[in-house]
Amino acid sequence: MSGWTPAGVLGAGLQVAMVVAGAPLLLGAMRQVRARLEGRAGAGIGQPWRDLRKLTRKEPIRPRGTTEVFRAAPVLLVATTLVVAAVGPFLTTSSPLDRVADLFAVVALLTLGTVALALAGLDTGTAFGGMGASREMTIAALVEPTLLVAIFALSVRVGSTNLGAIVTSTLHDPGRVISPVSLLAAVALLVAITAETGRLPVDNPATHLELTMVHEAMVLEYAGPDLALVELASAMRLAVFLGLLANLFVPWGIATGAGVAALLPAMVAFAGKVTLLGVALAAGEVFLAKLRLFRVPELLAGSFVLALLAVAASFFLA
Amino acid sequence: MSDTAYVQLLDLACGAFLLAAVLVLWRRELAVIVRVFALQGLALAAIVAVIAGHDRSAELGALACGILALRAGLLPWLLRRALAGAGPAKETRPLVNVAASLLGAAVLTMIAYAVSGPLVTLAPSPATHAVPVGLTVVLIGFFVLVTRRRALSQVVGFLLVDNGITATAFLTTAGVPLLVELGVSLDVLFAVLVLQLLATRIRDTFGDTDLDELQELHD
Amino acid sequence: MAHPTTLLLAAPIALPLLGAAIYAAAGWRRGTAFTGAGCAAGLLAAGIALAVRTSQPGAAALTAGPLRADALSAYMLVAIGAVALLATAATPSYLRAELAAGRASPRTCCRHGVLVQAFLAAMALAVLAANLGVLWVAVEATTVITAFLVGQRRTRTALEAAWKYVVICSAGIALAFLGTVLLNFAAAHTPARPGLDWAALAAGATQLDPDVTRIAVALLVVGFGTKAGLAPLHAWLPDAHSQAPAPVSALMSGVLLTVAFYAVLRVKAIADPAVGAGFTRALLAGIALISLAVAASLLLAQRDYKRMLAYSSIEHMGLLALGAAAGSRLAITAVLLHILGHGLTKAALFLCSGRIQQSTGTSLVAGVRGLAADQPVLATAFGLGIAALTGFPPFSLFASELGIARAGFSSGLGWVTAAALLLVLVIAAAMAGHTGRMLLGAAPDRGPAGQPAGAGTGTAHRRLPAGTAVPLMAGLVACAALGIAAHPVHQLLLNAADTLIGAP
Amino acid sequence: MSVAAAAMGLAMAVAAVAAVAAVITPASRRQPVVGVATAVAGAAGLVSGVAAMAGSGYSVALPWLLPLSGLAFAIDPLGGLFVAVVGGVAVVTAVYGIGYRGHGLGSRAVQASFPLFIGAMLLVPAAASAGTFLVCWELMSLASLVLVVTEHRHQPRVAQAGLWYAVMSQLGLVAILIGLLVFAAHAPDDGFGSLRAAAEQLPPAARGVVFGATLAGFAAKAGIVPLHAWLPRAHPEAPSHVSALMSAAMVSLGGYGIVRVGFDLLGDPGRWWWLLVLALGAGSAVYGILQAAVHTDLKRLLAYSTTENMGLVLVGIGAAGMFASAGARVLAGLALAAALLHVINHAAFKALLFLAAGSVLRATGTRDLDALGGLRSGMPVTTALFGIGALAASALPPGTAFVSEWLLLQSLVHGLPAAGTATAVTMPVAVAAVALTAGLAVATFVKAFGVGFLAKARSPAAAAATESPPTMLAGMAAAAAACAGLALLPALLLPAVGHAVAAADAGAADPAVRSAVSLRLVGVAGSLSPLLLATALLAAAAAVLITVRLVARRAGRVAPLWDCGGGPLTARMEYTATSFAEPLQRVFDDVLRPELDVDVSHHAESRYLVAAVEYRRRVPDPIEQRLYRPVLAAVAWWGSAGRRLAPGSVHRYLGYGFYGVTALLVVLAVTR
Repeated sequence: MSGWTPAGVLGAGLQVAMVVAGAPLLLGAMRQVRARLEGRAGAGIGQPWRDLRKLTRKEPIRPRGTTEVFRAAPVLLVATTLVVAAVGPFLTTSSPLDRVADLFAVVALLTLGTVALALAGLDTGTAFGGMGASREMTIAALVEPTLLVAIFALSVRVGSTNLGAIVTSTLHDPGRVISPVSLLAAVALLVAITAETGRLPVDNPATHLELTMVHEAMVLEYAGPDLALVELASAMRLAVFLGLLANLFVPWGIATGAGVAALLPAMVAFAGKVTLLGVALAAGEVFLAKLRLFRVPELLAGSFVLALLAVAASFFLA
Repeated sequence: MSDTAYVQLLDLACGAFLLAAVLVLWRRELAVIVRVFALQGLALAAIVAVIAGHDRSAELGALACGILALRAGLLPWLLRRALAGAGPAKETRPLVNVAASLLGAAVLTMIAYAVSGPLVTLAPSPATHAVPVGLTVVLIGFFVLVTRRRALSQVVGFLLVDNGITATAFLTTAGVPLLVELGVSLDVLFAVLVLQLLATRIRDTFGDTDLDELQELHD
Repeated sequence: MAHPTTLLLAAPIALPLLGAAIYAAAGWRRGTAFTGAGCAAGLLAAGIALAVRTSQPGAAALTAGPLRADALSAYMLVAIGAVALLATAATPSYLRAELAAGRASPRTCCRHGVLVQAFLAAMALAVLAANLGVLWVAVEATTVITAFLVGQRRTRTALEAAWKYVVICSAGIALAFLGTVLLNFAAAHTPARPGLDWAALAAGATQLDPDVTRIAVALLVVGFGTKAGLAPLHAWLPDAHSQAPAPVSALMSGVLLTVAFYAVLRVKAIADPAVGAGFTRALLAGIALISLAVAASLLLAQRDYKRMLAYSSIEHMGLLALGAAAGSRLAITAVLLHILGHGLTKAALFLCSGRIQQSTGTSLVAGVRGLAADQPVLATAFGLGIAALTGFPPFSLFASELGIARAGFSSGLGWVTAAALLLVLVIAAAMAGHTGRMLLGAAPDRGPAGQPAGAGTGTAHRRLPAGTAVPLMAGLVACAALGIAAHPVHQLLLNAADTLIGAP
Repeated sequence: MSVAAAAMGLAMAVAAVAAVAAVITPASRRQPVVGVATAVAGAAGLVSGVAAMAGSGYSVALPWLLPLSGLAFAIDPLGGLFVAVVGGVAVVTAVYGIGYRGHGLGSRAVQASFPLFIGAMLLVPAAASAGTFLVCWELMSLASLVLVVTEHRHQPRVAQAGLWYAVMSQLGLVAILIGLLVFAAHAPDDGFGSLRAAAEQLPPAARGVVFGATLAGFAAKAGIVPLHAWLPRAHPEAPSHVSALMSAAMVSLGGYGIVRVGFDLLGDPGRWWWLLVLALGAGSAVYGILQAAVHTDLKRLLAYSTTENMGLVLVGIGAAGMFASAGARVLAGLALAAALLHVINHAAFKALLFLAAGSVLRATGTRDLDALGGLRSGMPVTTALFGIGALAASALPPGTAFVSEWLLLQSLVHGLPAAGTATAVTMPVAVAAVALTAGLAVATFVKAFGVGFLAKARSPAAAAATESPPTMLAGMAAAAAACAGLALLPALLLPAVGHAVAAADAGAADPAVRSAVSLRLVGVAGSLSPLLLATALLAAAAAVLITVRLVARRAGRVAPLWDCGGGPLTARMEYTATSFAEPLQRVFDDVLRPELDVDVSHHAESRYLVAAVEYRRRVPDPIEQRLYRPVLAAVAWWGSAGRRLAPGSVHRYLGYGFYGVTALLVVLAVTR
């Protein structure tokens, strides 16, 4: 599966392109669904792209007293997500960077992005930045056990934590999808992902109320192109996480062989699945209210227990 | 000297020897204690003389006279000289009251008899049968050391222990080699001289020789 | 009896007596100050000569009248000589400071010289005695001699210490004499009739009547244990050592305790064939554990650093008893090495503590602050000494304690050794705590003339005089050298251990 | 004379020369001379270690040294690995020490014990008999004790820390001594060779005592809970390059001891013992990093992080032991390789972090993160180097610890099918513990780096901080280079680690096939290429920069921070380390039991007007509260009760003798 096959390279390129282009549209679609459910007209699916274009034309601002960390954070955030997009099993399982396509590495890369943003928040030296960073790091620290134990559950049957291997083995053995292990792991991962990407009920992406904001507090000082990068990155992270969740549990449609032809249907399948998942998430969020920050650990503890049960199930029931 | 006379005389001397030790426990006046100690020295010399007579050895006879001179003459004289300078010649209330002391002496006697069982069985002879008396006097001497407050009564206690050991030595093997016996007596004499000198110094610095007040050096 | 052997045997006793005579005649003057050290050096030289003579094959032991020297007594003479040399070499500078402070007069210094030399003569006699009775007489003589040394400072506490020292030691030693008498009785009823002679007793030990010998050995071990600072009658040691002048404490800790333990070892050599090794093993192990427990209990909340060193002597004697209880060849060699190592270190430490008491005026741990900042050389010596005592490597105490522990574990005394090691740990922690409080921290503010403004009325100046510094450092360096490569002494140790184990 | 022996001999000689030089050379030139000499000794040690790992061993006996037991040295790849770690860290800290002018550092005693400390540590892994091991172990403790109390004149706390350190290391020594000597009692002599031979017929009780005692001793030295109390006390008080040496090199010798006794000498002490090691490791990892997350003293934070990393090493060793006793040798080799690689990685980044902390302490005079901040402007190089160290310590991809933690997770993850139900329960819990530790580590080092170095200075000392002298920076740079090398090219190191694992005869000869760039695990499907990951990251970042440069062409400008219109923001409004860790502390407050007190002082006129609010928070070590306090109270009671033994009355003293002798006589009479 390793090595630089033409299909693999093309697949990776297409993946990156789709994620970069599609993520803001996915975000727009989710906001549109939400608006419609709340009886509002909504700003249309293309609104995020329009915001990005507006922001890139604005003047880049460098707040006084901040260091290179503040300027480098958005670039690093986007870069990590791009690498994950190139590596992940979204369109094809034979990605060129197979030796990097390890689930622990992917999770750690995304955590690296979060760390960069938290450091930028601290670097501003304002109360908002510090508060956001502190809360973000607390949540990230508590999410980590759930993510890794869920991966442990997925990898037990496959015998490897390599992304390609997990997806291909799920393809070959469709029965496994509805087994308790996968269901428990899927729910645990879903909760972890909502925490990681700052969606309701953990963090409300739409508000700037200092009592509740976590992700927004860190990026308060960004403006112009930097803010555009940060917005793009958070959209791409959401897309990547949903893509991972989709393909790890519902991998049909992904291109497995070396043939270029299989890429087109894979793109359609990938876009459909991610959009469907995004819309479902948005619809779910309408009925949810944001949890108090110190109730979040209980939610994460619950998801951790689910992941642990998944592992136990994978051992005792296998 | 016929055997029966030898045994009777020996038992008489040992009886007197033990009685003197018990009397030291009983009486409280220092002057009386010193006189009783002199009596015990006499009894010890008698024991040695009887054994000397029985074994017909002139050397033991000479030793008996030496012991008489040292333990009945010189040491009591030294103690009286120290006593002369002393204030109240009465032993204040000892740590263990007299009745309990006597009961203790009884218990110690039983222990001495139990312990000296194997000694007697090793070489059963009239002299070794009297060995428990020696051990009892050693234990009583040690008991006096532990319970009496006055400096001089502690010195008497130490001398009782020494008398008991010397008696045991003579009753078991007719005495240790002469050189050792001389050395021991010299050491005991020096020890008493030192203790007597220290006692007078304590009386000068502390007022009286109640040893229970000597508690400045503690942890 | 060839003339040279009698001369060689008599020398260790005659030389100190000669020194005593010189002090008695000439008094304590600049000229005669170092004769004491000369006599001690002579004693050491005689010890070494005897060691060489006895280690030649064939001439296992030299006898001349009441005196007898074999490898063990030669080794003990070397140990006595070394410690005595340290103590007497430091005495002149110590007494000079005492004279300056007005706590001593030339007459007391002269008496100090006489009594110390008499003490050394008695100790040499004890070690060379062929007869158990003569050994007893010599040990009792030391009690009488050192009584006035302990009470030399004429303070109330010194007097109290002297009285307790004489009474407790005499009572304890009397028990040993009772033991000697009973042993003589048991010996009288054997075919060989050895009397009280060591060699004959050891040779004919198998015929001794076991029951009588058991009582005799028990009394001898407890009796001589008193003078060795072992458990039941140990309480005189802290009082005597904390009140005696520093060189005398060094001598008592390094020489007196060691010679008393030498007597216990000789008794064990007789007891094992007669009664079987089990009896002395149980007795010595019990005494060792009690001594260690007492030392640990009293060191934890100790407030006086001289008493701290005294209790540490009780601890190390307990360790020696544990090694003797193990009884194997490795154990006895480790015990003998520990005797020399402990003697040197404890002598150096007591000289240090004497100097600290003179310069800070108090012997309380709380009274001494920031010594490392105030008097660096003295503090380094004291710190290294305490490190040696608590068993840190470069010093020989580590090697010997390791040997004792190994022997303990391999001779079936596993649990006892483990308990002992834990008690040693508690003691090490306590001593580290006290020493840390004394040495570390900021320097105390000094008065204008360099006198400490601390609690006591310190008299000596901060700079350490060479007279004290050289013996201190010599003691510690010797102990470290012994701990790194005890090559020359190693062979002597093995011969001495063989004389005790009775191996060929 | 093999390369390893020659290099080790050279190291010892140069260390001795350095020690002598420290005493002789005058104060002005003492630190450079000793620093250079010690660096050469460290380099020689490094060469000797690497040569030993490559297989050139030696075995030398010196019976005439150390009376009664003699010394014996022999090196094998396992020992070589630790010698190399010690050597490497020694080079870095020695170079750093040249320019480091702390209080009392120039004194002869301290400068002499620095090379002795390194010499003793180089000898510990090379010891080949129980006596030699104990001697080198004690010399190491003695030298490090002198170094810990270097600055005793300036802070009263240093003497206290020194006492804790001395007592705990002696406790550890007694435990190891009992373990090894009980083992040596069942063998003809105390050489490791005869110990190995006697291991089979060791009775199970003795086997348990040996492993239990040595585990306690080595765990105490490795700072494993519950015997870790000395580590967060001694390391902050020691001079920084000494605490770097202790945290990076000395602490890992605890791990070495467990591997040497558990795998090599004793064979297999039994699955339940390895489960205990794993549990202790996991417990220490979580507990250590939890304490580090809430502490604001920088060096104390790093000390607790050492407990965490040694906990992870023990998790690896415990897992390896369980797999080996269950027969899965490939997995055992992988787990042990992960543990040993983590020892090396931890040595690199912990040395760097402590040296950087020392540089901060030298410049600002304080270790309290709440009082630091804004150091990037005054100390750019130290900030960058601390950043590299923090990245490495927080186990994120391009960092060093990520590689070993990834290897550890792989071994735990694939361990499930291998062994019985016991492992089936422990593996997921272990993975969870490692994961929580990784998460909290990220939070801790974001706090340490972000709060400590970025934003505005919160105290005049931090504002006036100036960069450290070049030798200190050189030392730190060398450590940072080592971190980077280990992060990007671990594959070069794995064959050597494989030899060490084989030497401990725990697992397969070589746990990972490796091409120049990536690791592919043998017998277990899993591969990772840190180099490829880093290059992909750089390429993506470059692409993003270029697109931003193309799209946004307007010139930037500097603007003040958003202050909600309430006047200029001051440094007091920043988030400090205490506030950063407050959410974490609230989440784990039943474990940490923090002591908070808030007292509000009102205006005189009316209770409704608040004059000042004072908030104090102290997070005591709960294990100390519950375990050490009662023990210390009991010992104090024993001490005060003990004093009643010597009340001063001569009658009491004679009474001891009298009753003792009578009791003895009665016993003799009764047991005839």
